[in-house]
Amino acid sequence: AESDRDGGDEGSSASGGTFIFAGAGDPKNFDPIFNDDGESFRPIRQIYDTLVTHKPGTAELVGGLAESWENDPSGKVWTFKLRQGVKFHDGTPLDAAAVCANFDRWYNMKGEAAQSQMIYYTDVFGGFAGNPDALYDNCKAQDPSTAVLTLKRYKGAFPGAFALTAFSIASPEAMKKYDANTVTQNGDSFSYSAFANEHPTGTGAFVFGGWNKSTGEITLNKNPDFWGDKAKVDKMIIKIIKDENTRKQELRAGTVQAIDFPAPADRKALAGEGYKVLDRPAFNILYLGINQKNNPKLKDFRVRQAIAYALNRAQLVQTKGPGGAKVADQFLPDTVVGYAGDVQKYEYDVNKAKQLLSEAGATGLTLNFYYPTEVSRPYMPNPQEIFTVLANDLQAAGIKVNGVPRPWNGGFKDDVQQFGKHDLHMLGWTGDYNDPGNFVGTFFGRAKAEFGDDAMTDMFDAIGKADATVDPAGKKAAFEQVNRDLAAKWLPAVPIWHAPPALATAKNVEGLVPSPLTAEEFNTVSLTK
Amino acid sequence: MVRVISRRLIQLVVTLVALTTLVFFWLRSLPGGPVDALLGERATPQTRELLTRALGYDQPIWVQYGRFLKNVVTGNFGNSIRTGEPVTEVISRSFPATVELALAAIIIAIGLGVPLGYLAARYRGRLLDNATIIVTLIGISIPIFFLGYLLKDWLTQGVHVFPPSGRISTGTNNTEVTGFFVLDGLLTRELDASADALWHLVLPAVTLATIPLAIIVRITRASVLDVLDEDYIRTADAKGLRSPTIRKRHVLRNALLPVVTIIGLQTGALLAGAVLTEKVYNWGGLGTLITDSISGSRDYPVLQALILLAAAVFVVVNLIVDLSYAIIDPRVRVR
Amino acid sequence: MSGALVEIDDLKVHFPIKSGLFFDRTVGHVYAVDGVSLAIQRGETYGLVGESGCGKSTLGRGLLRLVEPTSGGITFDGTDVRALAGEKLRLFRRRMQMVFQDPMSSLDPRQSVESLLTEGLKAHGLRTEMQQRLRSTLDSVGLPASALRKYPHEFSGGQRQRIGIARALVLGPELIVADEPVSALDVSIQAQVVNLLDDLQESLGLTYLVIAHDLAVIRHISDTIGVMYLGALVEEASADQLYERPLHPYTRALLSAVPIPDPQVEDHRERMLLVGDLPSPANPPSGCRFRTRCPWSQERCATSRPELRVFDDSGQRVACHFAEDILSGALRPHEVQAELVRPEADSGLGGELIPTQPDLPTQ
Amino acid sequence: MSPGGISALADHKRRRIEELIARTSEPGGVSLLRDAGRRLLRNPTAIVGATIILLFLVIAIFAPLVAPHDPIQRFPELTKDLTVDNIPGPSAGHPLGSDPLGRDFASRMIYGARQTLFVGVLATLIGLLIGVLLGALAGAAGGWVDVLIMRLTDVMLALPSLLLAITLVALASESTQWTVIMAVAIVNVPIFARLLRGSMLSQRESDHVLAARSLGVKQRDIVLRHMLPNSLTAVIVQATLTFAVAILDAAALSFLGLGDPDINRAEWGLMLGVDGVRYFEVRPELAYFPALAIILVALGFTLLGESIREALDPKNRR
Amino acid sequence: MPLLDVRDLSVVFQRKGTRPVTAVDGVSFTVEPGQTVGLVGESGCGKSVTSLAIMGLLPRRGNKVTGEVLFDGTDLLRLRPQDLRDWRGRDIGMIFQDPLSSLNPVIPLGVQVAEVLERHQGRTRQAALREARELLDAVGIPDPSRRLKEFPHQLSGGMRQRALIAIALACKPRLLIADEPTTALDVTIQAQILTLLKDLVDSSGTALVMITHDLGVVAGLCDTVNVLYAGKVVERAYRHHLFAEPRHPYTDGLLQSVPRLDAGRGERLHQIRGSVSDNIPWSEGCAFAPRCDRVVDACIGETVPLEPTFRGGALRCANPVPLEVPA
Ligand SMILES: Nc1ncnc2c1ncn2[C@@H]1O[C@H](COP(=O)(O)OP(=O)(O)OP(=O)(O)O)[C@@H](O)[C@H]1O
Ligand SMILES: Nc1ncnc2c1ncn2[C@@H]1O[C@H](COP(=O)(O)OP(=O)(O)OP(=O)(O)O)[C@@H](O)[C@H]1O
Ligand SMILES: [Mg+2]
Ligand SMILES: [Mg+2]
Ligand code: NI
Repeated sequence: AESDRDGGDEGSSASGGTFIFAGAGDPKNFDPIFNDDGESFRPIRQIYDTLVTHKPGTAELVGGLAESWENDPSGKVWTFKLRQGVKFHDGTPLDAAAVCANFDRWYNMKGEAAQSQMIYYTDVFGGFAGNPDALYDNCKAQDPSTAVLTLKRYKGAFPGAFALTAFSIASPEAMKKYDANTVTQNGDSFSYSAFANEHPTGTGAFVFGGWNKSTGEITLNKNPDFWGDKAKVDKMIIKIIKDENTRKQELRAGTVQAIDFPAPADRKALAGEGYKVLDRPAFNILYLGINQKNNPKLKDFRVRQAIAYALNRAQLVQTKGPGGAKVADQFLPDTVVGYAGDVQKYEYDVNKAKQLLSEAGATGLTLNFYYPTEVSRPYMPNPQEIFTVLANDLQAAGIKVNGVPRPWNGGFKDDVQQFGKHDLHMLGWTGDYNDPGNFVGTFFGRAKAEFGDDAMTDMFDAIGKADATVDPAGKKAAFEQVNRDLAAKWLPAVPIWHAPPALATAKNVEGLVPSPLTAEEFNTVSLTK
Repeated sequence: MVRVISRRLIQLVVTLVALTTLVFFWLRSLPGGPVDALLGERATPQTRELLTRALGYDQPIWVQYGRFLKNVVTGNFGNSIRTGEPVTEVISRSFPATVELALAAIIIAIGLGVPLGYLAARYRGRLLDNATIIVTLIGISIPIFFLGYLLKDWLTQGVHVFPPSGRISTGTNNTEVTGFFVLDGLLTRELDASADALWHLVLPAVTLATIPLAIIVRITRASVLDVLDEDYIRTADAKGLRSPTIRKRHVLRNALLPVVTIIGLQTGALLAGAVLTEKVYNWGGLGTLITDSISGSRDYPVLQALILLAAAVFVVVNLIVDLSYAIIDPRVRVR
Repeated sequence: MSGALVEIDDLKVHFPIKSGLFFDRTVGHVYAVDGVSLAIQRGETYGLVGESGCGKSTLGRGLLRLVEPTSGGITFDGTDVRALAGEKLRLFRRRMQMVFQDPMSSLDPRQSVESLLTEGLKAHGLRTEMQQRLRSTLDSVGLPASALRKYPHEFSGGQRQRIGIARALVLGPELIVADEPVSALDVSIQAQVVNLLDDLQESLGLTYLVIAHDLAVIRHISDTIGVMYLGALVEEASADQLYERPLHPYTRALLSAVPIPDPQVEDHRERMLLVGDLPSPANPPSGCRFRTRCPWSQERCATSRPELRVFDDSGQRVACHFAEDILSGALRPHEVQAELVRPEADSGLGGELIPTQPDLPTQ
Repeated sequence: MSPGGISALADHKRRRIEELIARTSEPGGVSLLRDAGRRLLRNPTAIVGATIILLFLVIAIFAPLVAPHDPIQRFPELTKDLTVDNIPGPSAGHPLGSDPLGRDFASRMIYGARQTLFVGVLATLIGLLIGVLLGALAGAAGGWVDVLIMRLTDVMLALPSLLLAITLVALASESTQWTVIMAVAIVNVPIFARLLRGSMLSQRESDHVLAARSLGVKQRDIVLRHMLPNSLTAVIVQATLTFAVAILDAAALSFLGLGDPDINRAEWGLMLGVDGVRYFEVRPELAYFPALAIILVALGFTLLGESIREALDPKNRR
Repeated sequence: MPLLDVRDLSVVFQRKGTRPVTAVDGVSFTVEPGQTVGLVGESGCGKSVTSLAIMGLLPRRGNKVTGEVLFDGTDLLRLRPQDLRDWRGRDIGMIFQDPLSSLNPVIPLGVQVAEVLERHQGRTRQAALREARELLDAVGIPDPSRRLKEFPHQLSGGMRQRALIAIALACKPRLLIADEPTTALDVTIQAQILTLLKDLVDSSGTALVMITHDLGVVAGLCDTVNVLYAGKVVERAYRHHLFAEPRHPYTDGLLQSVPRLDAGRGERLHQIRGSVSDNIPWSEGCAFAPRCDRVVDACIGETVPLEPTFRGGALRCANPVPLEVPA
């Protein structure tokens, strides 16, 4: 039925068939609000829609379920004009009442078990009913196609945060029917509802078909009643293959048509064999964190500068960087508002580093460098190698590095983020939506054990102020200044690189648009031949 | 018989209780732990606190232990941290996969190993014998994940002789009855699915079979040589029995006794090998589950249950082997 | 130099048979030695014969407290040996030594002859006279001094047995318990060892308890002979008396079973053949232990166990209710039906399933 | 009868006899161990095994002399063109080319001998030490000590070795090289303990221990001088075979991402399990060389162990 | 014609890296039908190897057998292995020393007896088992029908040896070779077994080669006795002659060194000096020379031949014990 696109492509681009996508990890469940990881979001994004969404391939906001949205001058009231005629997969209509039902559901979620799993909600909305910090006030259905959301305060994260996959709009009917709010603690984890596991019901381009856990296959069927561009393939299977090598081999064997995160080392070979390697625009950051608490020398700005000078980031990007990696000189990718083109850059300069160290009386400095093991992140495909290179650079500048490996979940996050046992550490972030607060605000907006920077109140204030600026232009300017100051005045950490994770597809896959947020929508994908 | 079985089972239970208790208290003393594992980078102190309370970590340790023990006794190992599924479900789903793989491997190992070992012993000192010895020695010395990689690289890339991973082709709509895909296909008359599953099974099974195969060959060979030296073989010769009769009736039967024991012990090697093989071939069994629940995620509930399961399987298999030993060797009597 | 050096009074050594659901429980006993009383005179050789498994070795070991007796008394030169413990017992061991059957397994293969011999001396703090003791002992067993540096496996069987004897002798004991000292040796060597034991007794005034299953050897070297059957003495007499006038049916059978290397004798010997095997010591017959194989057994034998009693003033002792009647011919032998005896392995050890030990390396 | 025997013979005849007898009897003072050693030296399998091990040992010990470069230094000439999908191959000065971080691969292979043997030897020795202590204690003390120790080994043996090692690594609060060594070592503890205990128990019943007891030798000396030395041979054979397994286990842990986290350390298992697998397509040598080295060393130890076992086997004693 | 005629039988063991061992060195002897011939000697003198060589049961590799073994005129050594199998068990039976290890531990006794009947007499399993029952009964095993289903470890040593005898005699062979059949048994059991053997041999007319180190056993059983020393026959005689007037110093020494139950006791035993391993190769003279009391110069440097004696025996000695002049 979708006739708009088939003109240009050779012959029968049209469609049908099954598209198999190899993902890298298991999803947890399909209730958007209880998830916070990319592997769960991938199928969720196909099944549900958000009020606001991103223009394919960018972090730019466009209408989703809301055709348009409006913020009042106080920044507290958001009015959404909803798309007409949209239906949930269970046939119930999407209207303002349904939207508000979702907001109400989140705010009024009962039970610590459920609340503790609403990571994004807690982060963005501050808390639940009864919590004075909670942001949410009320949501009113002005008319069936107009939902009005009232918040208690202005928050800079919006409207970008409305595009978070966690805030996808689900069918209130289905949620009620399948008991969506029941989350029970069992042992050291939680059980979710039938809604979350078997009957996720949204408005998306694909209808949930099933999750075969013994083969690791999630089946999504084309939604023939989708409000937007209907899916070109009849069926999509997300096949979970954890090993990057195996994903590649399956792609080669023709048993899957696209894979997530091809190993950086395989890119060239795959491209050479005719596979398409698609780089996602960078939307992440890897940084070298500095904890000022344990070693007083690190409170000295010059010492932190010395560390920055000591790192040969250009070489790191060249030798270890995946595909489109770029040296980072600030903590945001350039697509994010508030990116400043003119921050102080710390080009590789060992002598300068040595000089700064001796000026600061910090020669012979020994630092505990914590780095994670048993983990691979898009911004950090191979932490051990990166650590080795960074440590090597620091050693060359005369800083003695005492490497402390810690398993990612077996102590690294604890030691670094909670207890601040380290002097240096490696960590990074993939942005959730286009907002500088989502980057620098998260890192440096308040005192954190990770940086042990309790005294840098001017930094906290500056960021807080920038975040609270309602006027978009003012906000942009404020964050640009924050970024300049981060580099030139504060340097609480050293940005290393923006390293976009890639996708690879078979030759016959058309229309897959990589998203900077790793939030690809597969309705545009078609199989030729 | 009943006595022996119950004695062993009681021992098993005691071992398991000791093991669980040990693991439980050990885990609570570790940094990280479930709270850390459940939270991603986006955790705020607030969620952390919520979670700690939701999981009951603010309660005294013995209360937690009591609750844990109660759960375990009722067969509830909690939910997986990584996937949120009940642990028992995760495991009962992965178990058939590993059993299918391990069975295939042991069938290969025995089916190939016993005849090879026998022939090597029979043609002792000849080319076949020497070649067998060398190959089995290398078989024992090669890291099996590397062998898996090589086999996969040679036979699934470029020339697509075998599928590179998984238990069955993606999108195959096979009905699961027992969880053994090959068997399920036969049961439900989905012969295509069965053949497909079998095809997927070949490489992983061969990889996993390497070490047991090598060991079985060596044990069989040594045991046949030992038996050939026995006085009763001389008696059989003195009776004028024909060589084939002696081989079948006297040599083989006695020579296979130690092999049976070894097969029991090899379940251990198989379980260990499955961890590596399954990772190489993305085989959704217990092995993958073990790596998944340790590396990165520290999914302790699953890990805990897996440890118990592995121990139980190992003990039970060895008990079965011992019992079958008692059946085939009249000298061992079961009271 | 007379009077008893060793007195054993109603000595019992029972080995428990263990089995159990979780913790081992004792489910029965092997009545290896079951009430033996005897006295060994100073300077004499007491010979103990009996079939394999009748408890000879256990008696010898129990006497030396190498296995712990279950009950009964042992008096050695007036000392209550069973009351000794710890260091006292250890030091007392110097006075009674043992020579073992298998000269190979009883010598630690890793030690040179010198260290084998000095070990006991060191243990008893006799370092000062060590060299001289070594030399004289080697001399007395007829080994060259060059043997000291060698290892047991480099000697022939007879020489090894000499080393074993030397090891016992070096401490200057009063009693030597020799457990089958010649049965592992070649025929031509046996005589050497037997003679050696003889010579040593003469020159050192030793007292021997010699254990053997070969009646001819025992008769040759012993002054007094005790015949054991299933854990108990059935007859005791001086060597000649026993041969001249065996009283117990078992002794008779034993005597008649020993082959004699003389065709003349063999051709005209009257044989008394025993039927069946030695019953299991774990499950001995009631009453007289020998009754299952005895051609003179009567009803009474099944109910009452005969005591070892003094037969007449010759000092000969016998444990048979009907010794007099048999001797006089009043009691006629009858046919005996062989009873099937299960070997021990089937009743004792074989009971429990052998568990496979996962001790083998796996990758 | 004429006494005297050969002394009554003519001199040359007597000498001839003495000569002939001397020829058949062995020279004195050869212990069983030396005898086994001699048999070992005559066994070509043992020679091959020992040669391999010796070779690697020499390389390990003299690594700084043999290796062209520092194994952890990154070389500008190698990093110049280095990217994740292009790892420079052999060039002048770098006979095996670069590793994924621009370090000299040849030097890493050579130093790898050192680290790998270190891990294998240490893991084996620690396992051996603890195992022998426990086993000796159980074997010598008996009673409840024995029961306790044996139940402990039961618990450990209830898990297959690699699984136990994985579990131990997962249960360790930190991951370092020592975590790996200890995990691999502990896996072997119950094996050694049981082996030694079993052997000690049979020694305890043996005649020569009985003999020592009847001599009044102190219990401690009996254990230390008789029971232990005679039980150790089995343990030593096992230890030789364990080397191979230890190295393979360490490699497997690395492959699972649970190995030594410090990739600066040139250890073959690490090189194979991490770099080798990851960069297999870019430069297969990164996998082939360490794998080959591991196979060779494991082979060497297995060959040697098997031959020692054979040499010590009383059946093969002439 | 003798039933068995062993001529100049030699067995040399040669394994890689070791000196060749001549275990049997030109042994010759004959066995007439129905006759009992003894082979006596100490441990290691080659008794077992001789018997195994006759039966063709020596390990396949590492040894060289020369000479002739004529059984009923056929040289067994020249037969193809598979043909020899037709003779073994049917014409020649054999009993071994250790009855436990000589029986297959995992096969019921009945089958072990029956299979020899199946093999040589073409019986069916059923018929063979029935016959086996009778055989077990004949060798004095109580309750034979039950024993058929039992396993060797369930029987006592004496019973096992009886079972072995039943197997060896199942096909009524013309020759039975018994290699130390009673060494592992107690005296009372030994007496049972020897009596049984004697009865069976007498009643069936089977010839018997009795191998033992016990002179007493030979004295009661054998017609002719061959004394072996270091792989060679040193003396052969009818048993009355041998025990009454041993000619070889070794035989003489042996007889004097064992204590006799019936002789007076107390006096010192005669002892043979040295040990069994104090040998010189036969090629260098008399192997026994180093231990011999009667050694003379002629014993060394020259081969000592086995020479027939006027009493129908043979002797290999340069200085034999003189015959006592009858008083
Ligand atoms: N340590 C032990 N534990 C259990 N049973 C034992 C032990 N030692 C001996 N026995 C049993 O006690 C019985 C007597 O054994 P003992 O060794 O004293 O017999 P023996 O007369 O010396 O026999 P042999 O002539 O074979 O040496 C046997 O049945 C034996 O199995
Ligand atoms: N397979 C073999 N390889 C090498 N030498 C052997 C072999 N079998 C036997 N011998 C040697 O042959 C010689 C004779 O052995 P044999 O077994 O015939 O002695 P025996 O007279 O039967 O002694 P025993 O009374 O101990 O049974 C011995 O010196 C022995 O070492
Ligand atoms: Mg004994
Ligand atoms: Mg023999
Ligand atoms: Ni004389």
